[in-house]
Amino acid sequence: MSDPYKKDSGDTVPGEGEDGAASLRGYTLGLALALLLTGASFWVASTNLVWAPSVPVAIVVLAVAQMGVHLVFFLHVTTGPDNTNNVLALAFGTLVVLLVIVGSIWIMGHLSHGMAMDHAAMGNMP
Amino acid sequence: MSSAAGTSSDPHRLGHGRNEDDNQRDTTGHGQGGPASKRIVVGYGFWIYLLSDIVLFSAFFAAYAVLAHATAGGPSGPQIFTRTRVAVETVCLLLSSYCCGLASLGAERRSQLTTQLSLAATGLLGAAFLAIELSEFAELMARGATPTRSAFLSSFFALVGLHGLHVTIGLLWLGTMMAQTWVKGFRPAIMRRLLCFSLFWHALDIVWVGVFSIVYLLGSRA
Amino acid sequence: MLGKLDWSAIPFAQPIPLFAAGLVMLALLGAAIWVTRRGLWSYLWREWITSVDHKRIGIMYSMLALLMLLRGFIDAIMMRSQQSIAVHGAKGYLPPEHYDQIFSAHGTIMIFFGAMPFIIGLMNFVVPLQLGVRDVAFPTLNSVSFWLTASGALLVNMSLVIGEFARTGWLPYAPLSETTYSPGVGVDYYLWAIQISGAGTLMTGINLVTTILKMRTPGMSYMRMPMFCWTALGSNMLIVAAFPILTATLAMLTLDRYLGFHFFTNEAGGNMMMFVNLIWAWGHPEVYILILPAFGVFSEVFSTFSGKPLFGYRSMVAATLFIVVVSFFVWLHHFFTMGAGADVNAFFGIATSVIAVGTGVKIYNWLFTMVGGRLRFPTPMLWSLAFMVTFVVGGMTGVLMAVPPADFLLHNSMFLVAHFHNVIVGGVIFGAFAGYSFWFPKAFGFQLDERWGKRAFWPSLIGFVLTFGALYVVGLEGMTRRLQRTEVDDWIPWLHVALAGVGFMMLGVAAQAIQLYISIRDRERLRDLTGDPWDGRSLEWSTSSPPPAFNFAVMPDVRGEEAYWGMKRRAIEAQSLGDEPAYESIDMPRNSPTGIVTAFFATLIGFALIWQIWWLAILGFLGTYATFVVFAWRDRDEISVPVEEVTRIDRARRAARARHLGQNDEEPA
Amino acid sequence: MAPEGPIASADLAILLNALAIMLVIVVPTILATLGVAWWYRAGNARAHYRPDFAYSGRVELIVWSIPIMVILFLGGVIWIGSHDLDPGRPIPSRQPPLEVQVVSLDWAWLFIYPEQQVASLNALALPVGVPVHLRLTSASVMNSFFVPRLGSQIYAMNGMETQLSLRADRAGQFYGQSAQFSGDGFSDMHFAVQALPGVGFAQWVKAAQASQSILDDRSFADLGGQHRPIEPSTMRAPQGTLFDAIVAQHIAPAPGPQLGPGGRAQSTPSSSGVQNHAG
Repeated sequence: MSDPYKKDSGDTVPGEGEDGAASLRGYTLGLALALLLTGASFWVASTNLVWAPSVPVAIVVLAVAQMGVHLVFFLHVTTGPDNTNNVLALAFGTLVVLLVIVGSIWIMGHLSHGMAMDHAAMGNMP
Repeated sequence: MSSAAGTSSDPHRLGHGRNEDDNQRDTTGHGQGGPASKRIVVGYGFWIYLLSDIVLFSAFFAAYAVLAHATAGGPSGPQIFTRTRVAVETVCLLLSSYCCGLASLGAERRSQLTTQLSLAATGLLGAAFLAIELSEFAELMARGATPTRSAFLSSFFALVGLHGLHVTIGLLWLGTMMAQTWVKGFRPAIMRRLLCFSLFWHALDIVWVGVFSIVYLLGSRA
Repeated sequence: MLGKLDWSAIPFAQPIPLFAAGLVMLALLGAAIWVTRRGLWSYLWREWITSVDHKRIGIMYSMLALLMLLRGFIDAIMMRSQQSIAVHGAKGYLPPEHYDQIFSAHGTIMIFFGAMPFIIGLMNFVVPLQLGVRDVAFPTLNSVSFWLTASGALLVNMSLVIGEFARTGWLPYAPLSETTYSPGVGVDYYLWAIQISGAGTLMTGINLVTTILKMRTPGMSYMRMPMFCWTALGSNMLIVAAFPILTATLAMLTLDRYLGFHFFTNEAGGNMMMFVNLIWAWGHPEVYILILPAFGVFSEVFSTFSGKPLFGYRSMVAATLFIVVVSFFVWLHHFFTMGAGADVNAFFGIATSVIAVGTGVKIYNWLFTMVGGRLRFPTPMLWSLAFMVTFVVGGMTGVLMAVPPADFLLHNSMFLVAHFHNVIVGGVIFGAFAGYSFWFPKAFGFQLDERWGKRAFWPSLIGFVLTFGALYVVGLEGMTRRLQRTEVDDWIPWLHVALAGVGFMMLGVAAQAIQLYISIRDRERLRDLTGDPWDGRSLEWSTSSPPPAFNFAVMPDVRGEEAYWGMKRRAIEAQSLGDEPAYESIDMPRNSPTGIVTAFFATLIGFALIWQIWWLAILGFLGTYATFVVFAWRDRDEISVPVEEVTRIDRARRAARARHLGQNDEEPA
Repeated sequence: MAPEGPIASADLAILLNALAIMLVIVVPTILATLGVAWWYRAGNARAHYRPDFAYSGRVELIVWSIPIMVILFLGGVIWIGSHDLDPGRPIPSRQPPLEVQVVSLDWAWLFIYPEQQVASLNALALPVGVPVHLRLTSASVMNSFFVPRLGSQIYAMNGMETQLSLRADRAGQFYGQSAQFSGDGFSDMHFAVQALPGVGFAQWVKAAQASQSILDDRSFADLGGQHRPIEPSTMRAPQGTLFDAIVAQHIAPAPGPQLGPGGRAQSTPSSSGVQNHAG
């Protein structure tokens, strides 16, 4: 149990990628991409060049892309065959996150819809 | 020991996987050769914790999404969010994450100087982020946009505050670990903790991406 | 100085809690005196309280669970008798203020401090043994988990005499649980007790998931893991994914109560249904967190006592994973009646009944495990059979309530109460008792007395059928749950039947206690010399009973499914145990008081926050932080078991096995 | 379990159908379990011991398909039933539905008949054969309106409005209650439902219109605190806006109990002090 550097072949942890993914170049590239995507998000949100109704979609897509960048370049979660456990865990986690958020929005949206409430009155409640 | 019926009638191997030769270990290699090394065990355990932490955030995100329009006549998102400040916060956090990566590289080379300097930079940028966030909170409260004003503000302060709380705890951890690294050197336990910390710090970025996209960018639109 | 706390917090005017508390105090005092006179404090501290051994921690979890099950059962007796008495205008002996606390405490204690610790205890004890490893992934964290659970249990029980417990049901639905409608400290006790123990549970989940995925003996591939390990994996994945939702929901309620936030309030746009929505997003997976390990126990028991491998192993694995995923798609069935539209109701209703496919598959696989077997019927097998027969009924009523129009009649009725007791008692508790009697000899080195085991089983089963059968009927007649008194004549006979059932269960509980006493008294007669009393099939039976601290002198080499069964077969064929392995010294994690110290501060924090004694809470946080720093600073975290000792211990085990092998050609070594 | 209206009948029919479908599977399973356990007991020399019987493709197919078939069928029942018996769905009828507004209080039920301009407390009178359209809300915590013999229950929540359609097909007196625990006075939240023939209902309305007491903002405020038990009564309700005012939260929700000594919540006992119960 006390042999910390015994490499179990074919097994990695997030945070330490195979063959030097955790390099200065990797981090720098990750930072550049993250900044780029962040900038894009802020730009999309404030410009008028993008068709307004599609802005939320664009922001969500950019956010997902940036999360992916973080996962790959900072957390080094790659899809190599030896990384199955990490990715499976991530997939399960993502599924639950999506279920909680989307499920809640759907259920609660349906609830207030079914209530046929006066939303204007609700919003301006004292 | 397996009967003929046991294998021949089970072409898709739905029953017990009998008659497996030792070299025919079909599943992925994890742990096949015995328990994984401690570094992998710790890293994986922490990864699982991070996923659970993200589920924690997801509940707050869900609450925010549902309550975002329940302003009860109080201020709404577009009235209180300023994008410039959020952009500065984001840059702080991203740079902080980058420094944290540099610290990992320094630790891998066993360089006390690089590691400590990078960690200090990580902490300072994190503290800057926190300071901006707190000033935002203070300003909002001064304008009457307190968490007790409406369900929308409750969910906003709770979600963003929870992220801030994580950053705060991260800073406490960071300080403690810098002292420890200084005193104890790069022994295996410390290296494992550095790994966990960097995972934690990077994961906070991912959450923040969700926060600024959903709360600030989407929320500041009318 | 002391926040809201003063002498009036102690209910001097109420005889029942005061008397109960006095009794508990006396029992604790007696135990303390006994321990002191035997000079056992240092033994307890060294071997149990600071132990990070997964076996010890598992045993302590189970002991805590047994105690809390007893406490919860006493609550049940009070509720059943109150409802039987308070009819025809009679008020009974429990006023609403008290009765409401009792049913809230009953549910809270049974789920969080009875059922959960029991199954976590079993998993803790069994999983590393079955995987052929020496401990869980994070032994010290494991100790912290246990002590935090104990801390939560302590807080709940403290509310009996200091202040009050929640009067809101075991899930404190808003806005009843908001400060406006529950200004007392009861809900706060609930919140902090559950948050503290929930943190412990989450750590257990992380710990066991990591253990199962990353710490297996060589050759133990996924498809060779015993079924119990698979269900434990499923259960812990659910813990990791679901408990944060509980933490978040209760944190929101806490913010509402302490800082005037408006998540679930009536005022300022709060949405009470959001509480119900979130709490069940945790609550339904929670049901499967409890039942999956029980399914694992039954799989082991059926296979062992049928003398056969588990039927359709792969299909069982698939069904388990299926349940894990689908259990996150069903939570709305707990609130069909909130007025969401038909599409939402139909979706979640269908998803709910789909889960029954996974469970149904399991039932049939157990059935076919018995087909062609050579069945023995010791106590664990009796509990398992009783489970199968009763659980199909519980599952059926569950699917019934997944049909929204049927649920419109049955929601919140006694039928619902009967249903979930049918599955929780008949599934989880029967499973826990099956596991308890199955692995007891492994844990302590002697078997439980079979005669008293059967005497405990039969009245429990009869009482269970009577009580919940009657509650099913009275629920169909329209009686809702949580009534402090009733006015409808048709219900009364059934309430009396339910009370009679509780009487039978009391006999069962008494017999359990006697069984434990008799077994300890006659332990020499019941001694398990071989380490394999049931002719077992998985690795825990390959080591001695009780196992040495390091479980296995050398890591077992797994060459197929049912690892130990294969070893046994080979040994019998060869009529020898094989060569003595080359022993090495073994590094084991060192004991640590981190767990109990953390729990001490956690209790302090919880108590301080309940009574709003802010300085004490800050002190508690500082103490916790200091504890972690001290823990992180230590230089030696392992001790080495010398090779001589390993050799000595394992030679003794091999000698016992060899003797057994020589004695009996039929019986495997 | 004696349905007195179309909703209850349909709910119950679905319940019993689903039960019957599953019993067809469940009863043989139970019998098979007991039978197999008995036959393969170790002492039975005639039973054939097959220690390697751990898989059979045919059995596996049956094992999966039986539950899947049952659930497929039940899934259909669920889909259709959920839509047909959606609580808010009007009951088809030539007669226009009677409108009743339901408000749950701490701890009583207030029924307002806006068209008749009357109201009643803890007593619900309905005309036989006429569909009733209920709009429900709560002036305090959450409750669930439930008359078992008329069918579907539904939550009543403050700041929200739910809907329910019911019909009583026979005259009689039924038991109604809250099915969602709502505090210390929860056990008092039962009420009598009187299904009256048309003439009887008209008389009831007339009597209520002649009532001395009146329901308006002020008398409603008196009802707002915590009371138990409350005797059934009727009153005039000329002001038609009360229900909407409660839903829109123009009337503040009930104040709840006070904090007593020792950190214990203390509800103020009934103001009426009458021991009578509506059951």
